[in-house]
Amino acid sequence: MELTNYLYLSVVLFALGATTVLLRRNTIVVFMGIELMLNATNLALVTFARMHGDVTGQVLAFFVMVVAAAEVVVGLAIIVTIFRARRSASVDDVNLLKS
Amino acid sequence: MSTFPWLTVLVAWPLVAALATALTGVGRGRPAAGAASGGGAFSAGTARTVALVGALVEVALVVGAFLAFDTGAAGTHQLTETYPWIPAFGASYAVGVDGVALLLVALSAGLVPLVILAAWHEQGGDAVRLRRYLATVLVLLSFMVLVFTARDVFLFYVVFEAMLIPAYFLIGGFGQGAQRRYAAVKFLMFSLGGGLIMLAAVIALYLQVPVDAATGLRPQDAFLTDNLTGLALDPMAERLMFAAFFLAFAIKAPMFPVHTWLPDVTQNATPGTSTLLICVLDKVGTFGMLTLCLPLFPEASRWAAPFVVVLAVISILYGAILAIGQSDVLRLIGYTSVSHFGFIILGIFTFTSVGVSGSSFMMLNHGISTGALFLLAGFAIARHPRHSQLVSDYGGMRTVAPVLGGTFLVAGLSALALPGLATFVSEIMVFLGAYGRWPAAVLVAVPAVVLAATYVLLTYQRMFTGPVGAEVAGAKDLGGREKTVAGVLVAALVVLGLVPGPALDYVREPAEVSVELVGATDPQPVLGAAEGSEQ
Amino acid sequence: MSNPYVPVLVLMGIAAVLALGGVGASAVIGPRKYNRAKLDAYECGIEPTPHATGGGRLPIKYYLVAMTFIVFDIEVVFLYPWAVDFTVLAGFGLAAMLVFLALITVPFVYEWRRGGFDWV
Amino acid sequence: MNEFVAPEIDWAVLSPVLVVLAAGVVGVLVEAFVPARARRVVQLVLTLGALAGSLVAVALLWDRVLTDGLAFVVDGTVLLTPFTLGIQAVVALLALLGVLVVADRTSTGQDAFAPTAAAVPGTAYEDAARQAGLQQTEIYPLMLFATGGMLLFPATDNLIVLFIALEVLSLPLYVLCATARRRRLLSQEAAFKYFLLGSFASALMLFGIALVYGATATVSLELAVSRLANPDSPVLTMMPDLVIAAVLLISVGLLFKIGAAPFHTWTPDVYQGAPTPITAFMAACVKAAAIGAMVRVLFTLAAGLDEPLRRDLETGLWVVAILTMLVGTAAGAVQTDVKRMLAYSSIAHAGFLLVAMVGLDEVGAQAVLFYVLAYGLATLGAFAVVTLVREQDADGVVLGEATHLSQWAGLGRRSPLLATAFSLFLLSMAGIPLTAGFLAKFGAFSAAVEAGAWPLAVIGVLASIVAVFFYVRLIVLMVLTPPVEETADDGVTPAGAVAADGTPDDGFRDGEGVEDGPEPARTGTLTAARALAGRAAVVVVASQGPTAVAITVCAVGVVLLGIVPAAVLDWTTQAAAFRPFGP
Amino acid sequence: MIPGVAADFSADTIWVSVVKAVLIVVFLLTSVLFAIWFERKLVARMQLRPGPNWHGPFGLLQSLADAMKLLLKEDVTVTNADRRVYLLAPMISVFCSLLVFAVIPFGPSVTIPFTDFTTPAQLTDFPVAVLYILACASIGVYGIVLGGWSSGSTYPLLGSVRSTAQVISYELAMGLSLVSVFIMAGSMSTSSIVESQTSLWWFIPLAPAFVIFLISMVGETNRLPFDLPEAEGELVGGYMTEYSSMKFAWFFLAEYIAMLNVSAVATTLFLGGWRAPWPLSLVGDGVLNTGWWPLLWFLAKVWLLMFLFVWVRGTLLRLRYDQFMVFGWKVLIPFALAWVVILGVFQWAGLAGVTQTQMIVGILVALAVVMAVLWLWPEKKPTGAEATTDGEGGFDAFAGGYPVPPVPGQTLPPSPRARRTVPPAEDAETRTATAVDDEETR
Repeated sequence: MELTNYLYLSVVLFALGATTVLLRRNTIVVFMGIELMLNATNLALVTFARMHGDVTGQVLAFFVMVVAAAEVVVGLAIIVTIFRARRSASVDDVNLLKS
Repeated sequence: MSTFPWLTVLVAWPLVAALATALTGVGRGRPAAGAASGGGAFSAGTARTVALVGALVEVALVVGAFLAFDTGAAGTHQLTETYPWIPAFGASYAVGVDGVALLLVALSAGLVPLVILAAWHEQGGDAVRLRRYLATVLVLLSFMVLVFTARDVFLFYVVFEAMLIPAYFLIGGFGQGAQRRYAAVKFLMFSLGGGLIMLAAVIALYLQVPVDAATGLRPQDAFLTDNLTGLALDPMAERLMFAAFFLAFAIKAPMFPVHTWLPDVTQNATPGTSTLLICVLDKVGTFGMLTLCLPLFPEASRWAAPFVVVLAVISILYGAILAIGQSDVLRLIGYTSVSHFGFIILGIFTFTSVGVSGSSFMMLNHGISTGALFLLAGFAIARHPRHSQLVSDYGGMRTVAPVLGGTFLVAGLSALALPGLATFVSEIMVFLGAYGRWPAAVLVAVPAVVLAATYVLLTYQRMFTGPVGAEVAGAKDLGGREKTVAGVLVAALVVLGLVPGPALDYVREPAEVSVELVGATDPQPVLGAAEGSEQ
Repeated sequence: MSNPYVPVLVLMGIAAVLALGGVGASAVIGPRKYNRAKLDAYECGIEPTPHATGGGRLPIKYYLVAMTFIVFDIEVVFLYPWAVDFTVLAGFGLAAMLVFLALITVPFVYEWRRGGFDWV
Repeated sequence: MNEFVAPEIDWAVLSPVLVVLAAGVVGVLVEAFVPARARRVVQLVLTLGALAGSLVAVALLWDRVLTDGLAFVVDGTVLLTPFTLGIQAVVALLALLGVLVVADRTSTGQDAFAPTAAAVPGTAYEDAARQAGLQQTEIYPLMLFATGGMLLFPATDNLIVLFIALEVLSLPLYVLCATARRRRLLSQEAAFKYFLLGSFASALMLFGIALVYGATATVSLELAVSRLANPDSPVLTMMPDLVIAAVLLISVGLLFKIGAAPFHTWTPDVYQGAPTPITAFMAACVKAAAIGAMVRVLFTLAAGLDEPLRRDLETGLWVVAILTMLVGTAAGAVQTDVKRMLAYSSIAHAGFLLVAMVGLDEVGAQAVLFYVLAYGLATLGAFAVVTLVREQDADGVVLGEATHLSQWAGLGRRSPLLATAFSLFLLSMAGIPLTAGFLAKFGAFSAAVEAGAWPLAVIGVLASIVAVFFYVRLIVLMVLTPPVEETADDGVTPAGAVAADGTPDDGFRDGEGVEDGPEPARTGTLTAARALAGRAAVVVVASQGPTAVAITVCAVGVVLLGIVPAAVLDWTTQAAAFRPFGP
Repeated sequence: MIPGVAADFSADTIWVSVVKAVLIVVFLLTSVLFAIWFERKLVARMQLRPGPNWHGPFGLLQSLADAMKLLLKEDVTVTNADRRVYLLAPMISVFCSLLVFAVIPFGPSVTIPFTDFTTPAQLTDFPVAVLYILACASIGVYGIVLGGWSSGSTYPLLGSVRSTAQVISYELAMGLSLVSVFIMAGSMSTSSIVESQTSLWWFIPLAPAFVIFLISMVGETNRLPFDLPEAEGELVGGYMTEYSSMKFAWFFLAEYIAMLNVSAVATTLFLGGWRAPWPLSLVGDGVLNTGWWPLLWFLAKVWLLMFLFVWVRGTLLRLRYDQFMVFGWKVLIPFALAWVVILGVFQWAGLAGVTQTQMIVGILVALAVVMAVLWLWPEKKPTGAEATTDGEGGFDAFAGGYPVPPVPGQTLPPSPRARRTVPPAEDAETRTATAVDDEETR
């Protein structure tokens, strides 16, 4: 199958993730949007690696996975803290610091 | 030429004095703000003595500098010192004085002790505040000396801006007016605004200095005034830079239409502060025009001269007219200064040796006369139970305080340039110089003399003649301290008025130099006319 | 055939059919005699707690486990390639991996000492 | 597959980063094994030692890097240029000062951090934790990790390492933001916003990196650039246009970190919500590191891009710079909260920094380096001062920071020294001569003008005039305005006492207090928070020492840099070589 | 021929794959039916009762009957369930469990009777086969989580969360134990791993890893003594409480297939896969390793492990949840890590040309050092207690008459149950140490 299709897919996924972050209101969902972006990047990296025929891209994917994991840990911790403090997981409720 | 670093000492000494002043009575328990406890009074006493002595030493040093100065070559910078400061920016610590600068240094050094004397009982007897006030004054003095002697544009700019901070605190922190904070901020914003725009020009100017091919860097003394003069500038750029510089200076030397901060300041600051501000600090503006704008941007200066002259004339008349309308005496004096600064600027932009030297001389005279007016007005106000500044609250003070009245009259007359007083000489010179170059301007400006007479005499009449005002009936006449202050100033006015020669020796050559630098020649017939008129 | 993943797809297809088919079949065949009690959540006869799904709160411990798991899962992810190429990477690989394991162990020890694994 | 050869690693090059990160790891172990009482001291010694150590390491590397022009590990995974080293020095120094501020417990004996950040605000559990006098000493390892990331951020040629460094410096900060002792809801919210936006930005950046890899088949910046430079290289034939998108996305990531408009929206919220010492740390160090990385990446890329692309890049920088300066100054002028105001000023400074680097040349790099140092000192000092100005309830219990501008009135009377220092920092930020800020601005603007961007310089000047206005306003407030009458006995302060302890409803009340308009006095209805802001007595707590030291150092630094900067300027000039292989 | 894979699938066509796939599914379903009977019968015997013996010979058809019954049962969907997910969950479970066998080698390449077509007795294989297995297992967890969550009921929710927690915990141990196999085999392809066990089955040199794997595979499959997600006593039916009919059947099926899966994996990775056991492997220089024989060995091994499952179930009691988690995190994982390190070091030493004797000496020295250290070491407090030693201790767990949790800075009085919990790693060491120095003193 044509490799570039994977690229298109990754771009689409990335865009989806970005839109999720920007539009959705549930923090967890927003958070998932970010993860989606990261994984879309992974897809792109791996595809490029295949195109260029070297493994750098795949190695990078590994690193990205680690970073994504770390982000999950930190982010989930913060979100859970807020959720426990306010019984709500909506972005809109987090507005004490309105500028 | 002596190798003794007169100027550096002149700059450094006030700082030392300021430090000493600020530190007096520190060991002792500092009295609570607003309450003059015994210890406070005592430390206040020591503080002001220390300050006064410091200021007097400065005066002595200035005298020393005068002796070291070679009047024969007043046009060249003397007592020069040059050390690299910020090589990366091509800035160096370079000081030196020509005649004009020296006179202005003398003016600043001379006025400060008087101001200190005048401020003897100010700040509501709050020792701490008085101490800080005096210290700040001395710091300001140091800056003023430095700015007059700076021969490096960067250095000049830095001090030019840095001066604002002590001045700002003098107005806002120690002022007496109700809106002093507003005045202070207004002053600061005006000056900083001008200053920052000037900064852009300074940078631009710096980048005009050709890069050394070898190192790819600019020379380490690129900012020396001498290195910046005579650069081949693109006319447009030159005009822009000139505009920026001129704007900054015009704001500083309050000139129509950017003078509006001045009356507020004079109204709200202490007379002493106003003296320093108007009589010395603002001279930096005119001084800058003379020593930076003209030599650095000759083309642009000539190009801009007509507009400048028009503005100058406007401010002459405008200041005078508004002065007449004022009810607040300090505000009034402020407006008179606007008018006088108009004269100075007019003189500078005549590009004739007579006119330029006239306005150089006038910087000195105006300093003295206006200083006298401010301080004397201050004395009058101090005598008013409510410290009112309204002319209408006074009356007939001549009878209760004859000396005050007399001296005030003399100072006033000098403000309207009565022949025989210093200001007359300079003003007539300005007129002569201007007549050669811009006859129309002179014709328009002459009425200002009449206006001046009006506002001075009206004020005098309202405050000092007629029935004695109820509130000032119990006022005492000037005490010894105040007599000294008044006496010195009046004496200076009279002496300079009767024998202006020596002083003029200091300004003539620099004037010719700047006229030459700006590339103008004295229009012959006018000089002839000058001779004629002087007979 | 060239691509070894195709058979997996085949198996997946069959598995999916089976999974769907079974449920479908029971849905078709099975009787339908519903009543409210039958459709309620089973809680030993007491009134069911409302909305166990949305507001269903769990002990915070579970989040802790989840996060710790992520860390170690990643560790495993890095261990496998190294293990497979163990002989190739030899000394350097081993050294690097030991450092890596040490670094992973530090937070493990931290969590341990701070009671992250005590379910009391 | 057997051609694997173990790479040679030049540990010396890694040392500045390595010291800090290793200390961080040790710090975690300390948390695990050292008994609670001893922890704080141990951590403190460890942290300060590590940062000092990395400073030393930088110093030791200096000559070598200067002579060789660069030093790198494993094809540029870590790549030190003089400029990088300079940034590292600045970051390490500022971090050192930042740790001092963090460490200070002031005369109240409480540091700025929650006893247990995990406790739900306002619960009995939290109170118990507070009474038990617990403290979250994890702060120090976290700061070390963040600092490590910052040191690595500008010091790599490998884009993926760049990304990892970005995360390493961000993640601890996200956590740190959530650990405030008071106004905890605000703090958590700040962390939350910072996290969401931050990870969003870094995801964008990551995708950009992926695209660079796609376009050039390498993640080494230098290599990528050299490949871009000769368009006939085979890898490029596939999709050259990716580069544009790539540069765009990467810049977004970096711009976000330096808080440049339009990616600045997080700055005020986060700076306000985070515990003030952390804010100081962030404001100073992150900006330094991020701008360093930005210089490295953009300058290097610019060298490789062809003319039109380079044009576009510069135009983009212009737009962003102008926007940032305008936003920063305009919004800053209407703030009623000190921390918010400082946040906006830091945005404005980001704009000035961009002005400095718009030339994409060494002069710009030099200006940036000096600017970052000057700005960092001033900002850190300013926030350090903020930590000492507190509210106080009727019973004389010291509460959280008094950040509402109205509460700063007459600070000069309360503690002249503090007010002087603060004014000094503000003046420096305003760029008044004889302070570091002036020379920094001078350098920045002259760099811009030299690069032909004089309109930018002019706008910069105008912007700084506006900025001057709001700095001066604060100075007036502190020095010239008499303090507000303290009516601490009309039932509002008990509320305050509860309030500043960070119960949820306090959070909300504060929130309303925060969102109030430029003129709280004029807007009719006073919410409880405003009443609080206006009324609660203000007290200046004495520092235990560290903060005082930090403030002094900053103040002295600001003045010295302002009066005798020659040495530092020479140093920055030396350090200005930002490309390993020369332009 | 795929690089890094021993088996050769080049001859297979899509149809061959289809046939194989169908065979696998059939095999799984039938063996599940058999497994259920097997378990019930065995447990019954262990408990001295007949067990199912009515339907068919030895009651063999019992489980078939059950299956039919389940198929005919009413399909209930509780009201406050999230319908789609509720429906999806069991399918996910069964779907994932069916996939694992795709890469399990039943034997070497075999010749189809009555044809000369030879093909590996394995659906497919690729260089990351084991990774694929783990992936399927992990995704299978979703079935449980979603099932429990979507039921909209408390017990299932708790059950599902529990099971998730335990599955992921034990997955780690499992994954770590696999690492050592990869180190030895140098590949993750199942066929290659089997290939690499020609001379020696890995469970001998890698005994610790094998043990860990066995334990964690029980945890992974939610079997007794680790069947906490569906602990009848605590959670009724656990995550499948609200399920009935075929949906329930799928969960049930998935669970038994999971057992088969892990057994097959264990067989493949540690027990030499389809290879004949030692004495038999020598017969006619390995003729028993060719043709259809291997199928036999393979099934034998798998069912051996199945027997182990049942045996454990019949013997052991269910752990308490905290004991269980503590065991997973504080014992299995540290041991697994340590084992990986040790193995790595020794393998490397082997590569570096260190001889056996040297290694042994090294081991002895290391042991001596450890003993010395442990001997000099002051006896440690149990790790559990330090967790909360911050702050002043002393705390009455029943202040005010009812139990209260400790707040930070307070320590629980040591629980009387603490003795009964599985001892953490270093406790074990200390025990050995004390034993040792007892001997020395003696």
